Amino acid sequence: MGLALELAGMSLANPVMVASGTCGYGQELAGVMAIETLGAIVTKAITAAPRFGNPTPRLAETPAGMLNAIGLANVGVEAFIADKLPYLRDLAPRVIVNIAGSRIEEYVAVAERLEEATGIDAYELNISCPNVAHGGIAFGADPAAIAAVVGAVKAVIRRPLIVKMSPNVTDIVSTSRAAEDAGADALALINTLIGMAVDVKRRRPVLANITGGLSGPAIRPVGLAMVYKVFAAVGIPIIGLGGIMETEDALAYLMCGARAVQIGTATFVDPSAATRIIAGLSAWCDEQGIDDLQDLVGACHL
Amino acid sequence: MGLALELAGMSLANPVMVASGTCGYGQELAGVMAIETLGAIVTKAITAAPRFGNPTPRLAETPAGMLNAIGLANVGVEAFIADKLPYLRDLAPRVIVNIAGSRIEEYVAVAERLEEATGIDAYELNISCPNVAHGGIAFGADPAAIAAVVGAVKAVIRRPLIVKMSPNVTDIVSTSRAAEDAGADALALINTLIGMAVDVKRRRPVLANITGGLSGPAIRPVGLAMVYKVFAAVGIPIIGLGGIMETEDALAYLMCGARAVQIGTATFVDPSAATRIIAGLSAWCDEQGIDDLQDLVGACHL
Amino acid sequence: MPAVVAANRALGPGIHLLKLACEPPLPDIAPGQFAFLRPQNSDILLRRPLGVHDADGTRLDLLFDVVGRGTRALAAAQTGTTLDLLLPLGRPFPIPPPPALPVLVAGGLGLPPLHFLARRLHAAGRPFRLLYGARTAARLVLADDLASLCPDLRLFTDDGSAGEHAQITAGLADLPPEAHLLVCGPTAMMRAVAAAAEEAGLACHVSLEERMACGLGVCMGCVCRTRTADGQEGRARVCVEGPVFASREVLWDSP
Amino acid sequence: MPAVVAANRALGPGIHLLKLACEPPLPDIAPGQFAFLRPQNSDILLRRPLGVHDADGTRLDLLFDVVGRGTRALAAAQTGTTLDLLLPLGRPFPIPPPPALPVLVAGGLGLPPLHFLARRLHAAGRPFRLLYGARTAARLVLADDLASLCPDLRLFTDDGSAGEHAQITAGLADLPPEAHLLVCGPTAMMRAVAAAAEEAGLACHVSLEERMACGLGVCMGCVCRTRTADGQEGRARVCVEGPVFASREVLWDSP
Ligand SMILES: Cc1cc2nc3c(=O)[nH]c(=O)nc-3n(C[C@H](O)[C@H](O)[C@H](O)COP(=O)(O)OP(=O)(O)OC[C@H]3O[C@@H](n4cnc5c(N)ncnc54)[C@H](O)[C@@H]3O)c2cc1C
Ligand SMILES: Cc1cc2nc3c(=O)[nH]c(=O)nc-3n(C[C@H](O)[C@H](O)[C@H](O)COP(=O)(O)OP(=O)(O)OC[C@H]3O[C@@H](n4cnc5c(N)ncnc54)[C@H](O)[C@@H]3O)c2cc1C
Ligand SMILES: Cc1cc2nc3c(=O)[nH]c(=O)nc-3n(C[C@H](O)[C@H](O)[C@H](O)COP(=O)(O)O)c2cc1C
Ligand SMILES: Cc1cc2nc3c(=O)[nH]c(=O)nc-3n(C[C@H](O)[C@H](O)[C@H](O)COP(=O)(O)O)c2cc1C
Ligand code: FES
Ligand code: FES
Repeated sequence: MGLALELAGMSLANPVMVASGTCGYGQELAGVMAIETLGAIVTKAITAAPRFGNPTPRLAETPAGMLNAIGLANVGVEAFIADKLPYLRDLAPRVIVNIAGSRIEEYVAVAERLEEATGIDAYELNISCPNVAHGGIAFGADPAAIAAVVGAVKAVIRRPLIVKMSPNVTDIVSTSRAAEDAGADALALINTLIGMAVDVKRRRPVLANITGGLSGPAIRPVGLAMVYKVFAAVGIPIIGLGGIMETEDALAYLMCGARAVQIGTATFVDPSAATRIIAGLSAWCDEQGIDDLQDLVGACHL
Repeated sequence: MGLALELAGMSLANPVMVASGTCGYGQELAGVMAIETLGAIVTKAITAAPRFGNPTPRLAETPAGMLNAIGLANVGVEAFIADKLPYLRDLAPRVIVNIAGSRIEEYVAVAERLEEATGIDAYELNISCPNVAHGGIAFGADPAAIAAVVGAVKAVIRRPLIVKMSPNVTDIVSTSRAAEDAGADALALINTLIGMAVDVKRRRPVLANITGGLSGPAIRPVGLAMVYKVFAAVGIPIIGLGGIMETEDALAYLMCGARAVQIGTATFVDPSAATRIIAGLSAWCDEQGIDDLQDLVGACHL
Repeated sequence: MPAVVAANRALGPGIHLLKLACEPPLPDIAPGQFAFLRPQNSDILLRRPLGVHDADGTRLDLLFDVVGRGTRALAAAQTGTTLDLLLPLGRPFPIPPPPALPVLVAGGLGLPPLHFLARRLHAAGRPFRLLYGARTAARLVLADDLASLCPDLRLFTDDGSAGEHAQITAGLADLPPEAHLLVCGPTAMMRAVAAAAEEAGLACHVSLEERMACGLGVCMGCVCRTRTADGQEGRARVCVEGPVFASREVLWDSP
Repeated sequence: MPAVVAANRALGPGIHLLKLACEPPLPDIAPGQFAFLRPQNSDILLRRPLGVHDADGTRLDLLFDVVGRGTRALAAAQTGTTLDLLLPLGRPFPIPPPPALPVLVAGGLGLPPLHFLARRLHAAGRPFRLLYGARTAARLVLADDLASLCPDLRLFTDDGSAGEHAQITAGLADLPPEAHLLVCGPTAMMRAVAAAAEEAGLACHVSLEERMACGLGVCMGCVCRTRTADGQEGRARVCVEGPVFASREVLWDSP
């Protein structure tokens, strides 16, 4: 009912994706949600070598949010291609592989290796994971570093490149423009905010890693404000995320300027959140007499 | 019961203050909370001339938080001294006047005028209000601009100067160090995050100002992480705030490195929040056999 | 103060009557004052302002329209659950002494403070008139109740499904000069009534609505634009200087 | 699936027995599997994992200790309110076939999955032993219940206020070689039991705890350190590869 769209050269059945790190490699969700109805699946970040991630506790709940310090735990690019991609390849949703690394060379190596595999529709460059000590955040905050990593990865791929932006910056417009200028085909806003929780009884941080990434409804106002600002400043499409729990929240991101949305933490609260939101968007279009949901993108900008 | 402390040359009966913009000029709270028990009262930002502030709606609720776009509405420095200060002067809590402006000259002018008045214990420099189009955020994000405004104000005052930091920055450590190096006697962390809410039915931003400042429990993890980082990097005392609702939250800030705390949004939810927390800190010290609450400051740092 | 839900039922589409039992007994409340409340342990952070619909001893009635998260949470509050209340807040409607004739003008969910006022005037044996309008019959709740309080009740609906098929301003045409309008309803309606009152030279007070965070006058969130005594533009806080204002003090925003 | 609170009462200091009515009837659940739940419309965001204490048809019992915000919210859930459940999650305890002798070792609030297992073994007429320890008598809840399921019940408290004044590991001394330990309790206790089992050459499974966000294996939040088949260090997700692991697979963190 008017949910389909073209985004960065991909055709999507609808604008709803499940966010990196919150849907594993797709298969885990097969039993609990109708994954075939999704617009796209974004994998957990893939690095060159497998990683165990940070010590536990890696999770903490905060008011209307949660902290995670998973730290890029993943199977590594080889096992991903051998063991995880075959399942994803046969699914209806587009497959977007989230790429992370500690150095530009690692991003490039992962991208080059993934280019050799079939069944991938796009990459999402995670330049903003706050949970890795070396790399990650450094790329995500500095326009010059962003330009370098985006340019280097673009040079070795033919598939579309989404750059996932860090909200932990003074000026999201200048980091977003740096990604656009370096060749990004789309932007995903936002990754997690840096946060911390304290176990007052033990007088210690809750997370073994001390700080972690804040996600969930608590950060939605921050995500909306950033999408709103960046929409006015860049020409490439924006994928909005951060705290989307309900259909209304997805609509809010679209009205701020996002062409598509990703569902993250909501899947933990309700495994069918993404499919419920797809149905909700469709019902809303019917109710409001809207033929093409994309007509709504940026509606909040006068 | 061990709650008293010295902070930036002031002696406080306890480390609990009510935050700027959430306690008016003190008098409004007299009927609903035992203000005489507070450590300090921080006034609404004072500017040179009176200001009406932004158009309404200026408020929106978000998950575990709220947005405000008051925009420095205040009576102006002359009316403050004539009409508001006499009441504050006679109260037991320390009186901290929050100063804002659109240009360095305005900050300096307000500070100079306040120096002539009696009954003020310290100033809090609001270099981080996200709701003023010119000035405000510019000062709060740029170390050089921070150094300039802090240095200029320090040059005209004898009373202690607290600098209130913006969390909307890439590197809170470098902005905090800039304030310290320019002569700040203490830092207050954090002011509000920039956020936005959408009225999906009207397809418009909820706030007339479009974006506003996000406060409340939602931002507590961000405030704790920033206090934790800055504690390790500066020598001057830190006042922690952002989402403190309960005694435990105040303790969490102390354990991250704050010597004192401010209660903001919590007062809206429960007008007696600050007094309840003072009693709670006292009870906690008794229960844990702690003689001086200040011994706990920074306990989360190994 | 805590208050326990004694009953909570829908009177019309999305319109809820919430009956609360308060202990200790309520302080004095004057019509036009409001309660500022939230359910305990809910996922709602801030309190919501609701005009007092009726109050007596330990009984407090609130009448509200479900328009968003806050009112949805209040509508879902089950019997026996506890709400947290601050009250009475704000300044009440003035009760103009005779020979003034109070004319209560209620638009939709502007009814509560005027219902409370009508009860007080009725109890005092004061003559008064009551104009009450809504979009449609189903939303014109409690009309029988009001008829028993005020023989001079006139009803209006936008679609003519009950009462007169007219805007409520139609009811202002034939008022005597001693009429003093006391108005609560949607902003556009209040603005129209205020304009009509000014034209006719009638006294008029309106009860304004703004989003509130503190209800105590400290946050400066709820201001409205006013004309001060010396004719200057000013700002007033709806929560403490209002919600009731003389209509000539109000600077209405352009529509 | 939704589940309605049928009863919710304290059995000991901060220890709650929550009885839920589930419609449609529950799927098959094996002892050691857990429910992942949250109260609807609460200010708790994430679900909390609780081992199934008992389940039958539409009835589900959970037993838990109030340790933080989540369990506080569950303890406050009033009769008639609705919770949201995912279940059954995780891998259950193995039920070792005869001649193995199941020896259930429960420390404190590690009881629920072993209580459920005890009921199943009792119903099947299988001989088994049950060791159950807690800090103090008041926290040694449901001991009578357990005695009726298992004549071989041994009780322990740290302070000697009930049962034997000893660590639960004291109960492992005289086990026959066909004993197969099935353990749930605080990490330090499980670690000690696992070490004793290894020493004595007994089979041993433990049910681990980690903070969980998804319960589905997607977030990688709940991992524990393991020894893989080829002797390498690995990670396993407690929610899907666990919570029950062969104790020799577990790499315990240094204490
Ligand atoms: C003094 C006072 C007395 C009131 N008395 C009543 C009453 O007796 N019965 C009743 O039904 N309503 C009354 N209101 C309005 C009521 O407070 C709002 O409808 C309510 O706060 C909306 O909360 P929400 O979370 O459900 O809606 P939100 O999700 O916050 O907003 C939904 C819609 O309601 C509007 N809104 C939100 N807050 C307010 C507000 N404070 N005032 C006006 N519009 C608002 C928004 O702009 C939006 O269009 C009163 C308001 C004031 C200021
Ligand atoms: C598979 C499984 C089954 C469980 N079964 C039961 C049960 O039957 N009865 C019972 O009382 N408890 C059980 N637990 C533990 C229970 O899940 C936690 O106590 C609960 O999640 C704490 O939530 P909270 O919000 O109250 O505490 P929080 O405020 O989150 O934390 C309070 C304290 O509890 C600890 N904690 C938090 N989450 C967990 C967790 N997932 N596992 C272990 N410790 C945690 C924290 O480190 C902290 O010290 C089980 C845990 C798992 C993983
Ligand atoms: C447990 C967890 C793991 C995550 N892992 C990744 C990751 O590997 N790569 C990435 O780009 N983002 C990762 N994220 C961030 C999410 O994709 C998303 O940007 C963020 O959670 C905000 O959206 P939400 O509020 O809807 O969850 C992770 C988030 C969570 C909660
Ligand atoms: C309505 C409102 C008005 C505020 N006005 C000011 C202000 O004038 N000056 C200032 O420095 N901070 C102001 N703040 C920020 C608070 O002092 C505080 O830094 C922020 O709200 C975070 O704390 P909290 O989460 O406890 O509210 C205001 C906050 C609110 C909610
Ligand atoms: S609601 Fe805060 S000043 Fe009125
Ligand atoms: S809780 Fe998410 S992987 Fe186990």
